[in-house]
Amino acid sequence: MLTLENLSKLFGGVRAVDDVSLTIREGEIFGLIGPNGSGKSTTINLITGLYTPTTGKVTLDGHDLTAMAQHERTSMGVARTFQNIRLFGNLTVAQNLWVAQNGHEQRRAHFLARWFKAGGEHGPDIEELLRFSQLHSKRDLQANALSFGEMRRLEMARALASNPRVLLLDEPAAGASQEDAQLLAERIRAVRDRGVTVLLIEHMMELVMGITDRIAVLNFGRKIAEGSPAEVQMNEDVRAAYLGGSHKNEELVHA
Amino acid sequence: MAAALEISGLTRRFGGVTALAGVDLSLLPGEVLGLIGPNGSGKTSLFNVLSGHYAPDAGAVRLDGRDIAGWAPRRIARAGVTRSFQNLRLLKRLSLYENLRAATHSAASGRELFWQSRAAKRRERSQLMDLLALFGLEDKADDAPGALTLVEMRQLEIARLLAARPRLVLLDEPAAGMTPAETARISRIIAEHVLPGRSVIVIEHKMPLITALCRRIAVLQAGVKIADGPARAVLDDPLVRQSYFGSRPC
Amino acid sequence: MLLDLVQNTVDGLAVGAAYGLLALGFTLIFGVMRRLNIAFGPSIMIGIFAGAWLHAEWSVGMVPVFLAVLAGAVITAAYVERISFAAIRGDAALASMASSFAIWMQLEEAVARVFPGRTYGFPTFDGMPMIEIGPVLLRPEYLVMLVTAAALVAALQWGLAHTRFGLELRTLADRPEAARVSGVNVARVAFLTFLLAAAIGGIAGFLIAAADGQITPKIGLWATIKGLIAMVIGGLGSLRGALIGGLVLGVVEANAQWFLGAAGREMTTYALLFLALVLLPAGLAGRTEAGARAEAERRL
Amino acid sequence: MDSYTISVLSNIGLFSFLAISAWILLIAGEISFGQQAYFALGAYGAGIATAVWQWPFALGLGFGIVLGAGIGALVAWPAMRLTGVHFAIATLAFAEFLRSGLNIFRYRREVGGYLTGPDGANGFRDIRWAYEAGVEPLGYLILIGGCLLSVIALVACLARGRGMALLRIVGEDPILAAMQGISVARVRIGAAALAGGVAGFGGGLYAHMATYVEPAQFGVMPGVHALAYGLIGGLGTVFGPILGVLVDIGALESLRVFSGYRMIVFGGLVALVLIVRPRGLLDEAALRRGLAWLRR
Repeated sequence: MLTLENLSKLFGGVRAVDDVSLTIREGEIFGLIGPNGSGKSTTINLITGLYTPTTGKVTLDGHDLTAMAQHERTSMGVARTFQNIRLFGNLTVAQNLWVAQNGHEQRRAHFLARWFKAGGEHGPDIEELLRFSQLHSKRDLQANALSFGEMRRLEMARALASNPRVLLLDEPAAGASQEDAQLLAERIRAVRDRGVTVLLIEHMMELVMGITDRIAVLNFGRKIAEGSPAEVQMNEDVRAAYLGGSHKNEELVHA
Repeated sequence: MAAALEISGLTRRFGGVTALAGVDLSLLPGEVLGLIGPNGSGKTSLFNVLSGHYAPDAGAVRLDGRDIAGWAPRRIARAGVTRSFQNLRLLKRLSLYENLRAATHSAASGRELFWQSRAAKRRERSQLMDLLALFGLEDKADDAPGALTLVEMRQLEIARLLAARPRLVLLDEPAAGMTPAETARISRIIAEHVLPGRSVIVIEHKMPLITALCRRIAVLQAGVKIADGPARAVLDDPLVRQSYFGSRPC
Repeated sequence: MLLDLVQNTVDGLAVGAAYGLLALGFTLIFGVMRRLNIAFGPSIMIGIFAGAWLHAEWSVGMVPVFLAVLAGAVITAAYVERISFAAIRGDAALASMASSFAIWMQLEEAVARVFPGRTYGFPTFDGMPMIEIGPVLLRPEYLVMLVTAAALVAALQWGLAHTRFGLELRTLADRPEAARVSGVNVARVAFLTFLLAAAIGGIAGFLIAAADGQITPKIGLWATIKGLIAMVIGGLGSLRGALIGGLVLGVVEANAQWFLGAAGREMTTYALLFLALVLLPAGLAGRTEAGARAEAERRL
Repeated sequence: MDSYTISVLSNIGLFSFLAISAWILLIAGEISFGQQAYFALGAYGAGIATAVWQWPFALGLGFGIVLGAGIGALVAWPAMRLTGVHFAIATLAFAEFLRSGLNIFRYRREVGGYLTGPDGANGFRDIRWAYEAGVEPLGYLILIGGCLLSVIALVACLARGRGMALLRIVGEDPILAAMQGISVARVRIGAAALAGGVAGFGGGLYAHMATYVEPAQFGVMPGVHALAYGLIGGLGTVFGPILGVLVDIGALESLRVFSGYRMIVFGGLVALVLIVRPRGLLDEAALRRGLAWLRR
């Protein structure tokens, strides 16, 4: 469904992403992990269009996204959340969702009519999304006034409001406690059950290992492993990349 | 032995988020400390407070006995504290040589603004070129840093750090984005050129670098120091492993 | 003395309302783009001259003149947006500012070529009686200014809160990166914001020109400076601040003019601007804590 | 040389002072719309010194420079913590404040039976040193050229020493500069003083060439032109702003083809250059290439 073909990104002399190919299947929860600076965030930015790849392409259901602007990709069905939450703090909770509510079918609606109406009839039902995210009682509060956990939920709800086919979650558990992570896992599963494919980027291993169907591991911009959580956990290269300290690495350091 | 750096009760909040919650940490002269912890655990915030970019909300930072908490970055730098940046901070419009020279300006006299004698100029040039040569960058001295590779950029930043003749060095993820071979190279460079005679704190996620350089490790989590001690002991600590890799054995 | 003060304040509020509208235009652009459009005043000037020309050639009524002002300002703004903003990379904010200054030179010269004289007539609201509120007199043009400004601000507030365009504009001012991935067409919203700002500025320019009855090419510089001052006093990027800043500027100016004379008024205005910048960089409307934090994040 | 050529060249020389003044601040990372204020201070200061106080010319010129530099530093001191747009507006505010102040500034004294000195909006007549000393326009042009060379030499000295490097570091990354132990505030105030002094220098020379100055001459437009010169000429070397002046006054104003359309062409040119080369024609990269070529 979402495929990355030989994706590379160079910044000056730096290879942030180096020839990465991935295929994410419809309806799965796919984990993308790797140590800091391994190219995970750059990969997300390549998928959502913040960066243009140096080589390679991104396709969704066979449509080439590579040349599209960010808002066009959103209307094709790619949505994301940010590692450090980015909400429209001066807008209310409901307005945050309205803005994002522009699924593909709405594109055709008349330009002016679309713009002069705040709540669209198309796309997912705002009220339903609010209930889904347990934010219904806060719908008219300013997003700034929410608690940290509520902000995270709102950000995910906003991403869902754009009626995505794929949802990219960038470290949704950053700053969360163990219990929060448990709730988050349930929420991610619920999102998948709504028919949205999930690409999860995360540091918290427990979360990733617990809920993903498949995992790819990046290190220094390259894919070093791909498979089920169990397979990845057993992989020597992965353990080396994460834990270090294995003999293989000590040799490298002192070589 | 008196500590080179003594941090006590350091606290820094941003709005509702507490980035540092009463951190205590001390560093002996010439000691190298590895600072690890998950993303968002406050490591870089600690550096930002130490280098003066953020003023702490509470707590003290004693550098050789003087409390430097809340000093302006310029004063802290002059007191001998130098840092590198996680995503490199080079002067892109200036040459490599001028990038290095940036570290030497603060020690200069007012007259030197307008005039450096030929001899002084030559002396400075040869000193800084030696430093560049140490990293094999002397041929590119007059180029802009834009064309360098990542490792070369890091090396340039380390060279600039050394040009400032610091007593305390703060390295923020010196191996970010590097391949194992590059990581090995940069840790060798740090071991050879940065460590001797200086107190150093290194933030890094790449364990090979940490284990190669540091005999002591401290771990931050959610702004709190959860472990501090000999490297092996800290890495084997179940609490640390859990915060890093989740509770499952991995 | 006290009566003078009251009378000046009433006059000042009316003129200040027009300043507030100018500042509103500046603020909309600055809020959305984080860049300053110095050619804002000159685009309004083009509109006003278009209106004056129409009036002089065909002696049409107020409504066509008004529409001509609006059209002239909006079309010119579109030109400015294309060449000084859309064409310049997002991170080169100062280049945009300088570029819009260059376009200003063009516009002023163009007007000076087409209208070589120094001043031109502009139709006024004739036949409306002076309004007396006790001992205080209110010029009818000023009443129109006050009412229009209030209505426009109310409409703008409503639109920003209740229309899709308003929401998209606010998301762009708030979190541009998040707006992009939420499907907001940033380039188009920015362009339309430019046009909206020019339209508001055009209305302000029309009211001011109609109150004065004559115009000079200097009105471009004048509108830019007044709008800038009002915006800065109120706080960059705050709509409410822009209006407050305009009113404060108007009242201070009217009183300074009365008590200190024309040169004294000018000096007071600029001293006020300088002091506002130095003492209150966040402006009268202040800056939210979230904004301050976001700024701190951006800095390192 | 005919008198037209001399006057064009003199204008190029005088505008170069203003352009270099704005350029110095651009290097230090600040946009100033108000350098014309220091030009005006230099013109009035030097004019009063020679015409009213009957000081020798060199001393009068010196007074203009000191006035420009001093007030420049004084204004920069509170405005120092402002950056970007805020700083630009603050400079504009000060320049217009000064200009409206000059409109009511009267300081007329009797000198040799004549009343002389600034007379508010009526301007300041009879700054007659050049006339009385019998300096021909060509001689005065050479004087301007010599003074301009001294400014270029000063900038060359700064480039040889540490001054220019400090300006560029602070201009590019003030946070990094502070973390290298550099006092950003002092560098910025120093840059403002230097820029004010250079503008004051040019102003003093201008007043004695024109013999008459008035507040209206020091409006926003010359300041904006000065800024544009650096931006299109380039921020790499001090010849950038001078190139900008040459393009505008040397080519556009003097060529018949553009008569009356100068601003339209120049404005478009500036906008175009900013799109293609945001740091001007002679930017840092061009300078580096040039130096490499010279070294070869």
